Amino acid sequence: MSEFLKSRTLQLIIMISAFLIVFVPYFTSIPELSTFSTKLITITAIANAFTLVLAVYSQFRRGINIVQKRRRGWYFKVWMMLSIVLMCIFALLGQDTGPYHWVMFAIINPLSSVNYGILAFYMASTCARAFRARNMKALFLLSAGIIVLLYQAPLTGAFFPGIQPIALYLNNTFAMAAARMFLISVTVGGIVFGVRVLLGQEPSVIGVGKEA
Amino acid sequence: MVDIIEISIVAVGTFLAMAMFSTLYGKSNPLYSLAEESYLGFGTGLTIVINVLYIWKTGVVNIQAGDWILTFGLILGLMILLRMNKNYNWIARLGIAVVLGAQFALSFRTLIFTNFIQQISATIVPLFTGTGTELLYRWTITICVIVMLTFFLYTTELKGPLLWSSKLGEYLLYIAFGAIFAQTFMGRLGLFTGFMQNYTVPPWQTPYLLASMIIVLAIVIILDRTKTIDKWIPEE
Amino acid sequence: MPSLFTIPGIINGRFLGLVLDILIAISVIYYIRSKKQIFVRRVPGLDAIEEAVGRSAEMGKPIVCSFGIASSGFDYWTLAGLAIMAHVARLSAKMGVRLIVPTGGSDQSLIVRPVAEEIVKDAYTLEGVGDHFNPDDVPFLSGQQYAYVGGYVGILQRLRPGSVVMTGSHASDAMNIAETSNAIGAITITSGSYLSNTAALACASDYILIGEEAPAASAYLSTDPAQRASIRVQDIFKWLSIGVIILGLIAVAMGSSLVTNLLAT
Amino acid sequence: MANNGGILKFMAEYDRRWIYLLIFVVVVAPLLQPLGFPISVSPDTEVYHKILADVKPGDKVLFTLDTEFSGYMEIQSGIIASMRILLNRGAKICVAVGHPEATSIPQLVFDACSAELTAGGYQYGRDYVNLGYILPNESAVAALAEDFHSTVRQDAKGASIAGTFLDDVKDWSSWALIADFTTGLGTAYLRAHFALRGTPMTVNVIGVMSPTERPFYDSGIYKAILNSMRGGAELEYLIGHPGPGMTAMDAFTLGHYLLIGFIIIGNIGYFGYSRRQAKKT
Repeated sequence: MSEFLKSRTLQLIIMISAFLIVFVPYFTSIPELSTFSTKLITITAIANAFTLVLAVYSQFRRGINIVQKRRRGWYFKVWMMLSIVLMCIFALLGQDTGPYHWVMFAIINPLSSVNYGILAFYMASTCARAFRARNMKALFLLSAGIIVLLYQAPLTGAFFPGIQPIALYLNNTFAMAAARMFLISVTVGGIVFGVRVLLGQEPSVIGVGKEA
Repeated sequence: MVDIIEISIVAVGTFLAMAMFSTLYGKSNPLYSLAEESYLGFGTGLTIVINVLYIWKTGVVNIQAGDWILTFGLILGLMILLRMNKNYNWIARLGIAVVLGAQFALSFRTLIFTNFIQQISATIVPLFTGTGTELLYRWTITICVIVMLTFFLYTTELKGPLLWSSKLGEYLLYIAFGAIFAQTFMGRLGLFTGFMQNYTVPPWQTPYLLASMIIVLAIVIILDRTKTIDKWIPEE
Repeated sequence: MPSLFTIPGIINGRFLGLVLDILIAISVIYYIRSKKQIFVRRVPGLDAIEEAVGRSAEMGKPIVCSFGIASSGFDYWTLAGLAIMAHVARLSAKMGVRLIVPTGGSDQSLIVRPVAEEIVKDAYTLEGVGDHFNPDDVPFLSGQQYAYVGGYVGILQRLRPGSVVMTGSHASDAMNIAETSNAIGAITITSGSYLSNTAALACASDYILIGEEAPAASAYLSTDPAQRASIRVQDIFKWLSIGVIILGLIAVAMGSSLVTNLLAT
Repeated sequence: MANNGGILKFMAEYDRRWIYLLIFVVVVAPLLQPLGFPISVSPDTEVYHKILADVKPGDKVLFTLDTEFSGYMEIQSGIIASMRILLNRGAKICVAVGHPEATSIPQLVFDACSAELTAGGYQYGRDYVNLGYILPNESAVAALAEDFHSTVRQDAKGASIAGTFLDDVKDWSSWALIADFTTGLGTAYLRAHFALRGTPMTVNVIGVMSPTERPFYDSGIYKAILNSMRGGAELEYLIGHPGPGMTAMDAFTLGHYLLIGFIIIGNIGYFGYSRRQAKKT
């Protein structure tokens, strides 16, 4: 019995049943089926929220590991773990004012913004150092890029309205077509990959691989 | 009048933000580690808080209101947590199987419409009636989509017209990449500009911003010159 | 929209999507089952990779190859990245080039990492140089994306590899790595997993595997019938889209909206 | 110059920290001392403005913030201007959030629009509600689209939503509009489970997403698309209420010109120096 419970067959049966319960009612209009499927969807939404515990657990495990071995900079890890706990305590004290609100606006919000804002620098430096018209293709890329960049600077359009139609043409035809083509091909790829998982061809996805 | 709490928010916020920017100096330094670990810690804390609230509001509150079937959501969630335990790993896999199955169903039943059928359908437009601009747009899109698709065929030998078409497709793709790259840069620049604006409007915050910039830069340069810059940073 | 395939109370007319989904599933099963070896074209990127490994061997420099940050574990792009990495590992084992595989970048990457290490080890063993494998050459840099980038860039600057092959599920971190790789004069071969990334990488790399070229390369290298079957099915659906578009255009030009109506069912 | 190449060599190989410094200067300077460059309005923004301005009084609008806080920095102009338009139209607004960091945003938006809230006589509960974090994953969004009230019973602060205007919301069909503001978190789910079924939907995307979302606008799934901070500024211009977007446009312009400058300098350096060096060896 326990062998069966641990077997891949059971996992696949469960996965395919869940799949069918959610998939089939969408194409039918039988209210009982839809209600059942909506319930399962809500159930998985709740279950999904639990997965964050796994991420927190792995963060704590690595942090504690570094602290125990007194590796260089271990006190930063102590601070990191302490701040996780602090944030949870602050939340209990109230969320509109007080320390929770303070942490939100003094730490989380600015650092979140920097985390992505910094990409502007990396991108600019890549452009400056790596964007060379090495060959014909690169020349095409650069020319189109410069036209759209010029258009995106709001001032250009005000003084030189002729840039707008050209840039919009590039954006709404070439770029849009490429995006559409990517969508078509990647979507089929994604569904095919899903079918492979449902067929049990990609065991590593559910976690049957060599992981601990 | 600006109160002390608001000032502390701006002062600490700008300092930590600049500490994070200090990675641009090209070397890891303790200030960056401080900012990074703080974001990691408090950010994770926030995620925990908000997700617990979500589980509470969607799970527990609904169960109390009589929707007992949602208890399975909590059970399933707890099952997934057993992934951390080597002996009971298999229970977690059953939970993950349910979640994955439902997820695939949700995406299969909709993606095929939004990303496939409707995209094809939107490409089918009259190519011979319309204004000059309309026709230019339509012809370009149609040719681009078809020709670019041939560039992505892998189980057919490329020869004859197919080879030409795929070559042309590659060049057209590069034009598209130029435009797409420019839009991507617009996004990144917008993120940074928005961030800076947050600390320059209203203007009373600007001195704190500039002071933080100078202090952080000074500390980093001093650490670099005294060769102590990597003394305290955590090793992974 | 009124549909041809509606049975009130039972079937609600989202017919075409259902048919296509089922069609995809059936053809995947068919091609996996069929014993015939499916032809997959060799993408030019593989030649570029082989040349890059060869050049590194000539210069006596190491090669750096990564499979992405795997932020959603074993997904489509990561699996493709791993297959290409396996290829690079075998080539470098054969030519005696030191291979470095930086791992990490997300919490999920912890699950992928041991598999990657195993792949590299296997590649060395298969080429008969199993004792050359050094676990320190598959370093774990960090679970955080940008700390990972920092470590990656550090490796590039210290070791000055002859070439960098960066495939799989890299995200915004890819730009940084490509730039550094370019700056140190390494041959840079990349693949982008999403559009805006690919666009930016296209100019920053010496060679780029665009979009699905990476999974196609992986299928070409693999003997796994499931991978080849996937590529085949994807191709069939690409042909199908081209066909339907052309048919639809002709129909519209002739004043008939038959194809458009069919697509709306 | 001892090393041959001089200025060309510098152009090809200068330290990247110069680039970083220049970006800082070019972005911060015009924010401190606005130059007031004129701007032009793109057709996308005009369509977006029209769709929002066509909302009827009493229409229920689902206002979703699928963004980390960093994304809010980029599209706050669009968020606030859209909220202004909707409030002026007398729409009933339900705010929902798709990322933990975004939970602090609704209050900022309502604060920024306090004048419109008072002018319209808006009352919390009767006319607008903040549901908080209810869009964590695809399943959650799908459940909301299929059966609203069995998923949500409380607002962001834990108060019951019974008795609010949400009482007669049943499923996807109850919404007159979904105004989504996104860095790409839940937009695909809203699109698949609401817009595909027929709920009108507009998006305000960060620039990175702009190319990838355009096919959905072109194929009619989105009614309108607003691009990045630039679109937000244009929207502010159209409603005649300058805000964060328009003040940032000078920096935006200069940032773009700077990048073009970098590319040109880099290429001069490449052809004038690097390529010749490479040919010599």
